[in-house]
Amino acid sequence: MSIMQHNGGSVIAMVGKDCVAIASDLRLGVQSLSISSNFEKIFPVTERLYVGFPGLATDVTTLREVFRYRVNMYTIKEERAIEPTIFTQLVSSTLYERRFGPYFIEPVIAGLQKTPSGSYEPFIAATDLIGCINFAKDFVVAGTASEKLFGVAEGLWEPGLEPEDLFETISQTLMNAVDRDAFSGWGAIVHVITKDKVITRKLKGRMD
Amino acid sequence: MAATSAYNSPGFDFSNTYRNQFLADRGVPLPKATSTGTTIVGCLFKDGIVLGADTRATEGPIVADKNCEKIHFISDNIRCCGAGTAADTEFTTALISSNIEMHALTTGRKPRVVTAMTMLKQMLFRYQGNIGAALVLGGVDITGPQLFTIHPHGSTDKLPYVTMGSGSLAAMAIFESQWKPDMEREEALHLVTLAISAGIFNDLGSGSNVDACVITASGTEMLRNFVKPNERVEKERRYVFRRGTTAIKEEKVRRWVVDEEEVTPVGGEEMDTS
Amino acid sequence: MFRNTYDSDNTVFSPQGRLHQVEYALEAVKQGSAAVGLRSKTHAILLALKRSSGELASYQQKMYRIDDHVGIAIAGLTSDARVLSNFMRQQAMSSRMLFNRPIPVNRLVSSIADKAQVNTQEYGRRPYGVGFLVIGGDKTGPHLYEFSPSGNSYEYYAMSIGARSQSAKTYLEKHFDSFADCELEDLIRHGLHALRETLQQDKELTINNTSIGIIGPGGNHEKAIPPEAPFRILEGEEIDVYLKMMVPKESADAPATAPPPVAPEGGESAVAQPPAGGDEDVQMQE
Amino acid sequence: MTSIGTGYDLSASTYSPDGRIFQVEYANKAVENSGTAIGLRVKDGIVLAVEKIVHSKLLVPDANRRIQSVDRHIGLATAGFLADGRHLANRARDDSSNYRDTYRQPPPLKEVISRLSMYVQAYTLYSSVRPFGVSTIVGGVDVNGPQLYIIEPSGISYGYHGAAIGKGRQLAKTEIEKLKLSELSTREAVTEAARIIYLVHDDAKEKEFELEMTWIGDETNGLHVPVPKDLLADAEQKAKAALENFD
Amino acid sequence: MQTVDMQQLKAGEVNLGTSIMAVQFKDGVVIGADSRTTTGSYIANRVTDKLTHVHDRIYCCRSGSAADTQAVADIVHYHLQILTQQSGSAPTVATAANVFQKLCYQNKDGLMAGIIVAGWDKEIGPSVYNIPLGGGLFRQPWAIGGSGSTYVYGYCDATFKDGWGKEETINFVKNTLALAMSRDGSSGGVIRMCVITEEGVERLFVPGNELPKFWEGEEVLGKPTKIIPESPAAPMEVEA
Amino acid sequence: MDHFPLSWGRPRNDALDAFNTYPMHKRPTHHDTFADGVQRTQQPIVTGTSVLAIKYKDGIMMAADTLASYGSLARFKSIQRLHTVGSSTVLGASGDLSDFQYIQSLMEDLIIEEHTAGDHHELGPAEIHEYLAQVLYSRRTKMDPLWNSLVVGGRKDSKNFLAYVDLLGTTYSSSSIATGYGAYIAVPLLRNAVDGRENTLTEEEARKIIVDCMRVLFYRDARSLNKFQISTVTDAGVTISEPIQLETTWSFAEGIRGYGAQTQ
Repeated sequence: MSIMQHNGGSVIAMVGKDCVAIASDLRLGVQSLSISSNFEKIFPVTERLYVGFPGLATDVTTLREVFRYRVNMYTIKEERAIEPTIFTQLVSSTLYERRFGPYFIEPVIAGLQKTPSGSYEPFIAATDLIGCINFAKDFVVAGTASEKLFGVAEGLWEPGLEPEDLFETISQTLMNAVDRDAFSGWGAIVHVITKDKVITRKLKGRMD
Repeated sequence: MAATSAYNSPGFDFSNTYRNQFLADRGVPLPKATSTGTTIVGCLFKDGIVLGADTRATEGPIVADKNCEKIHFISDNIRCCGAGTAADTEFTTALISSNIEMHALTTGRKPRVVTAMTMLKQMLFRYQGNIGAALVLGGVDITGPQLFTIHPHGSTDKLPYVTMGSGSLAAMAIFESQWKPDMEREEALHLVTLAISAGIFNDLGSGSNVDACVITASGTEMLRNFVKPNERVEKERRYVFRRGTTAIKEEKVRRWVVDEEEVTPVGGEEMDTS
Repeated sequence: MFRNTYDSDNTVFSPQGRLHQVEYALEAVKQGSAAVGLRSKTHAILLALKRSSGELASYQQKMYRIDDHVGIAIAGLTSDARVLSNFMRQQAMSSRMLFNRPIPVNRLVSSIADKAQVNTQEYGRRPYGVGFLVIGGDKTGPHLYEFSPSGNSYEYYAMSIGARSQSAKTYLEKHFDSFADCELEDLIRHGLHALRETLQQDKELTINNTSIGIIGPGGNHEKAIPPEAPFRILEGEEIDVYLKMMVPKESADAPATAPPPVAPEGGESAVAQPPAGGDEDVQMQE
Repeated sequence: MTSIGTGYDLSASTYSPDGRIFQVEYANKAVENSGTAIGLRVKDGIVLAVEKIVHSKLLVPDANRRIQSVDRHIGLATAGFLADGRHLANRARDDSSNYRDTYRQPPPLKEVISRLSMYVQAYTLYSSVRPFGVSTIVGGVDVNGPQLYIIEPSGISYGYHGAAIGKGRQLAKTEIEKLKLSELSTREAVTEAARIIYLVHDDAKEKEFELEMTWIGDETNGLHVPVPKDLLADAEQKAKAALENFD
Repeated sequence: MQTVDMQQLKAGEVNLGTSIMAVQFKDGVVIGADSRTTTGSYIANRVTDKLTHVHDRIYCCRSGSAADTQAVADIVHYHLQILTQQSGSAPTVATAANVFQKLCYQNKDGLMAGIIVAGWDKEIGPSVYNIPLGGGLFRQPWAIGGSGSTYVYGYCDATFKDGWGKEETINFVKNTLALAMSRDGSSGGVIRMCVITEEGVERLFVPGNELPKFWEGEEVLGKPTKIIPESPAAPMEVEA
Repeated sequence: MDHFPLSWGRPRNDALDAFNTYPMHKRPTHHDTFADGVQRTQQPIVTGTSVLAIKYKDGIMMAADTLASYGSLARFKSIQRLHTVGSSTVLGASGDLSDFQYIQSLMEDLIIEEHTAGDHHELGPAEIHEYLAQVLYSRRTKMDPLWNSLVVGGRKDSKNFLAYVDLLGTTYSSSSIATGYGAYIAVPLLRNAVDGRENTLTEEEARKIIVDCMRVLFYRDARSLNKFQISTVTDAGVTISEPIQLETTWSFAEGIRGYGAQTQ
């Protein structure tokens, strides 16, 4: 079994109309043994920027701290909040530093990017475990259920979804995909990010 | 995590290798990085260079990205197509691009393609093939159009037409049967399109669209998604779920203040501090 | 009868160079009820007379499907027939498996003939006691073969085996010139007429005692025959229409001039009866 | 028949007091009752011909062959029990194929004959089997040129320039002896063979017959194949004409 | 392309299967090489130039790993440039060969490089040095190397004569390489040659369709057509 | 079992065995993960490279070069890899040539069996292909594969037939087929040239396509030769040409100097 499957867990992010959503399951396991059904893998970076870390749980915790530290340092030095694109580059270069001894994490980033005119634009990205960025216009997935997520999302996603529709689409995509993945599941959490609010919902899912 | 700066000390960090090697020794296979199976090509023509690439990125058997960009910027007059481990091609070309810019600023001259080539081959040779970047480097400089391939171990070739990546055999077949010296721009662009298409349709590691880039003495023209032979068919039906389909256990909403009103404080000015 | 010391064993030639055991085996074929086969340019058909051992017994099976393109009618020992027909099926399947080709019919017939020959030459075996009429269609058109326990097989335009088959043969010899261009329905009618010749005086062909096997395109009275027209056996109500087409005997061509002596009709018997006294040439061919 | 009733003639494994094996002799009787088969070895090839007795007019002409191929370049004609003939032909094919598998070359006729006659001889040794009720003419063209042999039920085999077996063999032999075989071409030999078969056929005693002929030579590229229809028809024509003159 | 040619070669590394050669004659040296570069049995480059300039009158022929030999040649080139600048005169072939040798010997575990150094200098005139795997240095009147060379040692031994002029030497190199290329799958394409004399360096090019030809007869001979006349049949003797 | 043609005939390991002292099969090879479990029976020794075949208007055309390689040694330069079977089939082989010779003898046996039956039933290309598929599959099931990729082409009853079968028993049929390196190099060209035109291509056009592909293969396959044979099967029967010499172009390379900055 790959080390990426050791603790299980999956993350998906989708673009909607003036909004983005990012969702993950809540399982923490040790191989086939489930330890917790409340293990969050998605963390806020700024008000309108979230990052998800599916992969080895110890690296989830480590990277969360690494990025908290680095984002804080950035904020202090630059005196501004980090924007999604910048953060993505930070993630990428941080991971590539360890090209020859990587963290077992494939981050997913979702947020709203401030445009020069002051409005917000949806932004999502994912990287592989050594920091190769995948800028997508529709959705990005990662984790043990990524193959299933690809399949379901490819069928369900469509452009221009309103926040509430985006919520349904990302929730159904995630729930249906993780139902077919033994290493993901045990409840799910969804963050829908719009310019004036972030709606966080915990979903009712199978507990097996 | 010893660094105290948000800007890290340059170079690779090997601190996880011990742990990961331990895991590998225990029989836990290390996961695959995104690779670009890839067809990339370059071809000389009368006035310059045409580079081409497909746009598929794979992770094992999964298509990780359907429309990624594999023609990387080195300088105004030099571009580099990358095949192999995606992160390696990204960072290697980004690093060399940066170094070339520095070099150009230092020397005050327009960078030469051989300079970029030499930097790339020396870097890759240093890493003995462990940086998995297979590159096609092309550009036009003071010495005219230049085209090179750079293999992951740091060997280079200088040729009038080159291909790299898993689709290189298919693409080379096209070049070998149709390339000729001193082609016009349109001919060369067409030939590159054919070569990339051969990769897209015959090699599973390559797919989606054709990117092309034409570099001449007068400028560089990046033709992103020059041909799109694999457009997704429009969905006939929509699959939008009725709102409320998904059962929710708990909801939390955080609202942000969006429009700030500038409020000028009434009263005396604040004490000047520094 | 001359006490024959050369007839107890199939490994012994008689001073005349004959193999009596083999000749007796040929007699076993005549114990079975008759079967008739004939062919046109487009079709090959089999007709057989089924016996029933009594009121309560069902009619015995006279025809077997070997493959989509081959079918047989048997006369003689049913158990021997089963062994040989299974062997034929294996041969047919192996051709399909190895070459994806329907086995050429002549080769299929030769394969059982060769098998039967061995039983005429080795001590401790007996020749098979069954004869076949084999019809089949392959690239060279429809065919009819006769296989006999002597290990011989011949291709015929028309043939009959089994009890009182000589009468049917006489009918066939008289008419076979016209078979080549017959429609399927006419061919069947000829077949039924020939088969009728083998009946005992008081019997007639009914939907219960007659089987018809066909190779070739579907006829006017057949329904839902796929274009590749596999071998099919018609029985029961299906053949009524054909029985009705028969011309009453009086007006049909004269029956066989000298009806042969009545052979025992009492069901399938594995016990070899003594040779039916020289009414036919049972000399092993060649 | 002095043998009959002595009890020494009931098994191939039994000698009579005067050292004869009657069963083999009886097997020869089966051959003698059969339609004639002849083979001619001429300067550039071999012709085989048989008088195929037609025992029923319902038989399909041309369909029931009595001359068989053993290999590309070898043909085999039998007289006697047809089924025994097929058995021998199959055995000859196996022998031939085994030789090919071992030496990756077309088997010389001599080799096939040697193996086949040993096989036939084995059937004259035991009480558990009977001898073959066939005589066999084997003809072929190999590296040594045209070759022609007869194998008899006893297992004996001789090479011949002209061979005849079956009912009309004596007359056929006499006729063959009149031919200058070493000067004939295969094509000419076809005509001669047809004439001889027509000549030896006894109209009075026998039923109808069919002439079956095959040849091997330069004209067939060394392959053993049936004589082409037109040539066969022509030969039959000439044979019938010759017969009338003869009469 | 994943196939590893040899265990010594790193996975997927580009290999110069190669036939290379250098021969000295009175006035200079002739060096030559085929033009094939392979990964596995795929020809990654069919028109490679394996004759590498390291100084005005000194060239090397490269065989082995493309990356390693290029790196080594680049370093030697760099050293010789520095040396020239510092000493103000052209280095000797021996100097160049020694630099090559040192690099190859000191990094013998990490390199897969078989190099022939040849050229002309004022001190000795023409000279040829062979540096095979392992990093030894051997001066020879003629040297061959690469995978194709194993097929032509005999030819070279049988053919080479002292005292040849330029044309004879060129022919010798051309023929040897053509023979090696025709038998070695890892060599092929065109023949590139350089004639290095005091006067300068002359490039020669033999395209792949104009290579010298040698025996190309049929290996599979025709079937026997002769019929052996009449061998009397000898059947078993049995009294009837 | 490493059956990928790219692994066939690896270059000689001249680092360890500079003088060709050991026979091929005794030399150390790269590690194959599956080797311990699966491939113990054999590996190809004397090998032939690609076979190309296409359908065209009047039949099928097949080509193969005449080289037999022993590792990277071009060992026999005029062997034939196209084999006529019966009167309407041609068989082309890449991979181990001893196995191919065995297959040829199987074909010989089969054709003689057909001849001796003498009943006007002849095995056509489809039947030959089916037979070979069964033979190759059963051999690989016995862990003793016949190390070949075979192309069976023919024309019978005015129908073109072209199909592939390899050492695993894999079969497929297509209007253009290439084995070995041809599958990577020639197939893209053949698909462009043949797909959808298999009923209109003339023999001349087909010949040009095949020759162009053989040329590209010679340029890029280190186990190929510039001498090859073309076979056609049409209603008129099977032909196999005398060896044809390829015309090749190299002139563009004359000016190339070095691998980077070198200009001399």
